[in-house]
Amino acid sequence: MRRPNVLGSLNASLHALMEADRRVVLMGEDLLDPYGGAFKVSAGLSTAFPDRVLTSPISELGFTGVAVGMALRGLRPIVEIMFGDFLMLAADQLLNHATKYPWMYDGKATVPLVVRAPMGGRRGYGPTHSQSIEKHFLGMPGLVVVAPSPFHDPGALLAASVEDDRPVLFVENKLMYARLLRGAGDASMADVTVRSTEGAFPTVSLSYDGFEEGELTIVAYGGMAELGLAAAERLLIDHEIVAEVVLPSCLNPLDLAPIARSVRRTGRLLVCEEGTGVAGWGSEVVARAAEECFDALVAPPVRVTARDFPIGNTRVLEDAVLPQEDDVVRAARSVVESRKMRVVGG
Amino acid sequence: MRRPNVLGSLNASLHALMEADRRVVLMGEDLLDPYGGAFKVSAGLSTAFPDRVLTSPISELGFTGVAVGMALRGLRPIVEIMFGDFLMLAADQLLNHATKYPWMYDGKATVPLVVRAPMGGRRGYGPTHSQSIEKHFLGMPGLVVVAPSPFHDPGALLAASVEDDRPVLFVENKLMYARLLRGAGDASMADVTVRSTEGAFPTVSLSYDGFEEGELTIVAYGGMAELGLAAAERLLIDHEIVAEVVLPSCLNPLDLAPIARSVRRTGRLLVCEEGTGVAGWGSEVVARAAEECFDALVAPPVRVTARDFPIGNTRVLEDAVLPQEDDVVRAARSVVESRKMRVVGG
Amino acid sequence: MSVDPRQRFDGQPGPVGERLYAQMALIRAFEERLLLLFDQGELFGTTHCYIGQEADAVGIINHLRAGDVVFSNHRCHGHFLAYSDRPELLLAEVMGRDTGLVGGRGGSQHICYEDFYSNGVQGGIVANAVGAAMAEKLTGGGAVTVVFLGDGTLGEGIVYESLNMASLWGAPVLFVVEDNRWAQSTPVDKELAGDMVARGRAFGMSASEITSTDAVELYERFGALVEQVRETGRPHFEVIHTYRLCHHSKSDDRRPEEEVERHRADDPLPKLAARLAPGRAEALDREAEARVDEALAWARAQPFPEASELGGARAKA
Amino acid sequence: MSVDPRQRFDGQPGPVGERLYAQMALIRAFEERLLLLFDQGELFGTTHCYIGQEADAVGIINHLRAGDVVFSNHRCHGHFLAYSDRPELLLAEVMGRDTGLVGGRGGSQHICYEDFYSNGVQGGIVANAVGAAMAEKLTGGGAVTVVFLGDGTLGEGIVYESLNMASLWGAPVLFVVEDNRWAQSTPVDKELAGDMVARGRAFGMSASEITSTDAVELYERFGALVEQVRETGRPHFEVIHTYRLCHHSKSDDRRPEEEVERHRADDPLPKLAARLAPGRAEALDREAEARVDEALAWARAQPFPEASELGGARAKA
Ligand SMILES: Cc1ncc(C[n+]2csc(CCOP(=O)(O)OP(=O)(O)O)c2C)c(N)n1
Ligand SMILES: Cc1ncc(C[n+]2csc(CCOP(=O)(O)OP(=O)(O)O)c2C)c(N)n1
Ligand SMILES: [Mg+2]
Ligand SMILES: [Mg+2]
Repeated sequence: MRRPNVLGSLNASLHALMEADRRVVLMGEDLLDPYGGAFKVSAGLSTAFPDRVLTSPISELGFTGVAVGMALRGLRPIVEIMFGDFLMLAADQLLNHATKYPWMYDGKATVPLVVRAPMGGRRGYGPTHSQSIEKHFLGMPGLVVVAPSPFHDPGALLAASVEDDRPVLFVENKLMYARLLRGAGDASMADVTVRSTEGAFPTVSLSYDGFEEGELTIVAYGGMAELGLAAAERLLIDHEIVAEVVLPSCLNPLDLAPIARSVRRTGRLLVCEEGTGVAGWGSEVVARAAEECFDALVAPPVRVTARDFPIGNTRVLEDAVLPQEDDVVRAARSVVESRKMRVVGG
Repeated sequence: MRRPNVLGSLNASLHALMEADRRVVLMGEDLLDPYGGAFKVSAGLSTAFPDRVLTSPISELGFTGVAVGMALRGLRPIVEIMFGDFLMLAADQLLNHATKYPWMYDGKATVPLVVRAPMGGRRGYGPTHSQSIEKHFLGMPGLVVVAPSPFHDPGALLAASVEDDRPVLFVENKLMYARLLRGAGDASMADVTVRSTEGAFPTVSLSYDGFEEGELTIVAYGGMAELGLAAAERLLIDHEIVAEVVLPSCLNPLDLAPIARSVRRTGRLLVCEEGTGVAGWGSEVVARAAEECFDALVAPPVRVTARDFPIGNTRVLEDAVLPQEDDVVRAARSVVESRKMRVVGG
Repeated sequence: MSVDPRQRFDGQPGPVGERLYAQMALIRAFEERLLLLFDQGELFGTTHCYIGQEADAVGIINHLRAGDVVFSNHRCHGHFLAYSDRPELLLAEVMGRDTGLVGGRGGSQHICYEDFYSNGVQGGIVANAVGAAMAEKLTGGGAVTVVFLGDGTLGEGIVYESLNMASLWGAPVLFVVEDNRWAQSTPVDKELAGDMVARGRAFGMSASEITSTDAVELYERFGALVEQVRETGRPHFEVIHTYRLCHHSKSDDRRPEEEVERHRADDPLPKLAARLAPGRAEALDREAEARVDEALAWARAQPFPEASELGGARAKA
Repeated sequence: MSVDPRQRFDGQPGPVGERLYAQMALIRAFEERLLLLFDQGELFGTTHCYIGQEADAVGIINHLRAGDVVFSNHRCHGHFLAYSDRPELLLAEVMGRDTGLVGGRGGSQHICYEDFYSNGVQGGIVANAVGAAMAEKLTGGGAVTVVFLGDGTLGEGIVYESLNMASLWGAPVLFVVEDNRWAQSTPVDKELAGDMVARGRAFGMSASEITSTDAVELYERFGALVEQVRETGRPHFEVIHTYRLCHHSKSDDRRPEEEVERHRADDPLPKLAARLAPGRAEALDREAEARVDEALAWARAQPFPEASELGGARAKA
């Protein structure tokens, strides 16, 4: 049997979720077969569950609001935002409705809503169809932000999100859809030791040396996960630098423990994200690590992010803005080469 | 002459700006006299400049979009969002229009737009009228985020924002409106040494000991500025801890230099913000400091922020969520008492 | 457990007019007391009163049955009291008590009780209401959802997105526009172009309007409308032209005095009182005052929440 | 320097039909070439073609004078070419070249040239257009702003917020809804309830509609509408019922073949060609092809931007 790709995993999960639970409803633009959604994550669903797939007008705020109302009243809606870039249109429903109701109604209501948002560039779609803007949704009290990678089980993460009583923003990197899943048993992972935390939204940690003598912790998620591992491989082969790659699937609330454990081993932290850096996920990870692993750090933490510009349509500008494998390798080398040590005293 | 308060400074600046430049237009809800805007920042303007004050329908996205169009076509619109909590409704116009046009049109257009947004709690307005959500707008490439405090000249900051060719989000803490300005010459500042960086959006630094032997850098902005200084005073008097208080007026792009200079003196960093912490402004400041002042830090940086919940309507819950002076003092003491030192080696 | 306003209303003795009046008197007494408590410094924050519009709430909500859903806005006291008849819970809430409707978390604008929800952000609830109605439709229930919005809220784009979806998908929702001629400090002609009813109709649904503060007249009209929505499973858009006799929130009324005065003649309470049996209105007013006294005494005795309860929540009701 | 489409159009020799046809032929040839370049792998990313709707652009834009403003959407090639007559600049842009309209930054959907602007996010430009019109009004200029939106984009709430403000404030803006019966993969009856023209009218502005792919007919109608907006300083809302003959973007057409076939009879090019002098259409087609050849040769010779130019920008035009 061929390994499924990310798209297939998500699509199969949607089928299973809708089959298993009549409360699951899908809403978004252009969802009906034979089209099946802009990226085909929703393919086949409107045929199998015609009553529960609502193809919607181009009304991101409105249909997210409709989904919030459905969730308040006992359904488990999944909303698809065609391009994550348009999520700002729906943001007020997340900030002032979906996440507010459960707390401000003192637990009298829950909003088990999942908003799926394809994000990311490298497809030449230009400045308004290529962004990774999930950072702007981090730290809304009550909003869970989940991002699968090929090293997780995307379908299982989606199922856990749907089963969660809290509103979840589910971030899908577009380029990742076609990537094959990479589990512990796969050939491509033969040299890699894999660890995973427990729970619905696990953090996966990867190491080429069995977590024996890592010198650097590379933290990444979503579309940057494979780049992170590829960089780790090159660092090992070309530069004899042993890096551990830590891949959370839940961006918020963040389980720092697996990152902290790794940093305590390696003393060095590099965080990657495809979005721009300022006040991003990487800022939070670096800040948390600086606060909570201060004594373990032997070198300044570093972030590899998109440069602080929109994403140009032409490839040279898109490539220049988005973080590349080379950028990860370069930053990793510089952080490892700054071999500062410190002695902790009283 | 009485010292003006923040409200008066902003209002006078708006009068002067509209008087001086016919391109300046004001838009927002309930702006007309005698009402003059929900917080009266716009009082008198519709009487003085009836053609250029457009009281708008309750259409935050729409009127922000109208302002973007005006700015593209040569005007200098100022938009008032009645409560900053509603800014998410307008966010797409900031992310995908106002900030995109200048770059993606390759410099063929500018969008000199100012969006004013009153933020903040402590007035018993409840979960949807008390938030400080500016963090969600940090790091949109091209968006300047400015926040006055009583230690800056709010009117001058507003004027600089209007004169700036870039879109500016201008964050006004609501509780601060009634506070008197606190310049270098004021009695309340007699014991305080004040430094300021140059430029349109200066960072003001305050010290009770002339920046001689600070042990801690407290970074704050907007509504947390006075809390930061009050905490510094108590730290000095009650605990013999010398803290420097660094108050940027421009949250993004952030000039780290004055913060870094202070941290290099003190070795310790505490960042305050009224909003919740995750991926907030404090995360960015801590991350930047960890990256750029790594060797100077002798203790883990710390953040004092709102706790990760909505802001309850009842005072006890509002107080419990929002960061208080006591929290700053407590965090400051703990960071100073963790007298870890480190020796930097090769 | 579900609230059944219609059953409660139908089960009460006396003529319809008296029963409607009794509810309006309670709303009025409740809010006048609230304003007093603010003036006396016992309350903090803000509130939006419904004075002058009471006939809408009682005219509509008494037609709702168990399981029917109400979405309300910042001006929710009247809707809530007509729905629940529980002044003490709302009072305790506004007073920030732990046993208030939502434990003091929401205050005046953000309440929830059984199938009643309110939020203080304009517009968003309209989509939420369509979602509630769609949930009902998809699960085969027969409940109707009513959502209240003001004339000013017709400025929000989400309202039209919601009308479009409700109409496209056939959502059993009754949109009630309470046109009180002002949005905060802005008169309707500075906030709204064109025609309100035409807006509803343009989205392919039945729409009509009524200019009235007569509770009995409204009660009669809405009986048919609520059942129409229930039976057709389709949305309806109804505009009530009315008037707000109090300030927008507190002490912020800068409207022309003479205009406000003129509308006092339409105050729904005296309007209906005049048609009741002699002395009935006064008696009902006194009863309402007594209930508010009692509610206040209860609410004052309630504890504030603990700061440590930030993350917790009462068991789901 | 300002583009003056009307002066350019009026200054050309020949009958109106021929001149309109020439422009449509250029748009058609341009886009067919674009699709070919995508198929051949020379282009990357995405694009939205205007095939079947060309009559709208030429019917409207030729009435615009220097300083008039156009806001366009994702499907902007036709609007742009009718406005600018500069295929080489757009081609270089879509090909990602440094000398493209916006230096390769925007690509097919995000372009700017003189008083022409486009954006690929649905709805937002409608408010931007009202702002442009208000800027004109406030500075006392006499320019008209035209904004193009699709039937599907009528789903966005910002459209109604914009209509309301345009009407309230008297903005000289012409809203043109190009109803091509589909929004991406969604037919109009699954996206839109009620009536398009009624929506415009409900916001207090003049509104009308036309079902036509006849460039001359559209040209005649819009001459009056553009001048109406200019003279009254008030908005107008016009719906053109037309049809898209190509896929939404590339290779994503799953519409019923028979429906598409049926609409081929309304293809604006053959429709107008049949009324031109014999041989003229073919000659104009050849001219258009030649111009596209030339534009392509030029564009291919243009350099790509440097990665280091990320922060820079060409001098303001
Ligand atoms: C999104 C949003 N914008 C602005 C406000 C501030 N605000 C509260 S009530 C109000 C006026 C509402 O007017 P209307 O809809 O007519 O209701 P009314 O107050 O007259 O009952 C405004 C502008 C808000 N609460 N939410
Ligand atoms: C805010 C937003 N939502 C969704 C999209 C994706 N999208 C691009 S074009 C399109 C369909 C637009 O339909 P219509 O307005 O009828 O224009 P047409 O494509 O038919 O010209 C959609 C959904 C978008 N670009 N922007
Ligand atoms: Mg009103
Ligand atoms: Mg269309």
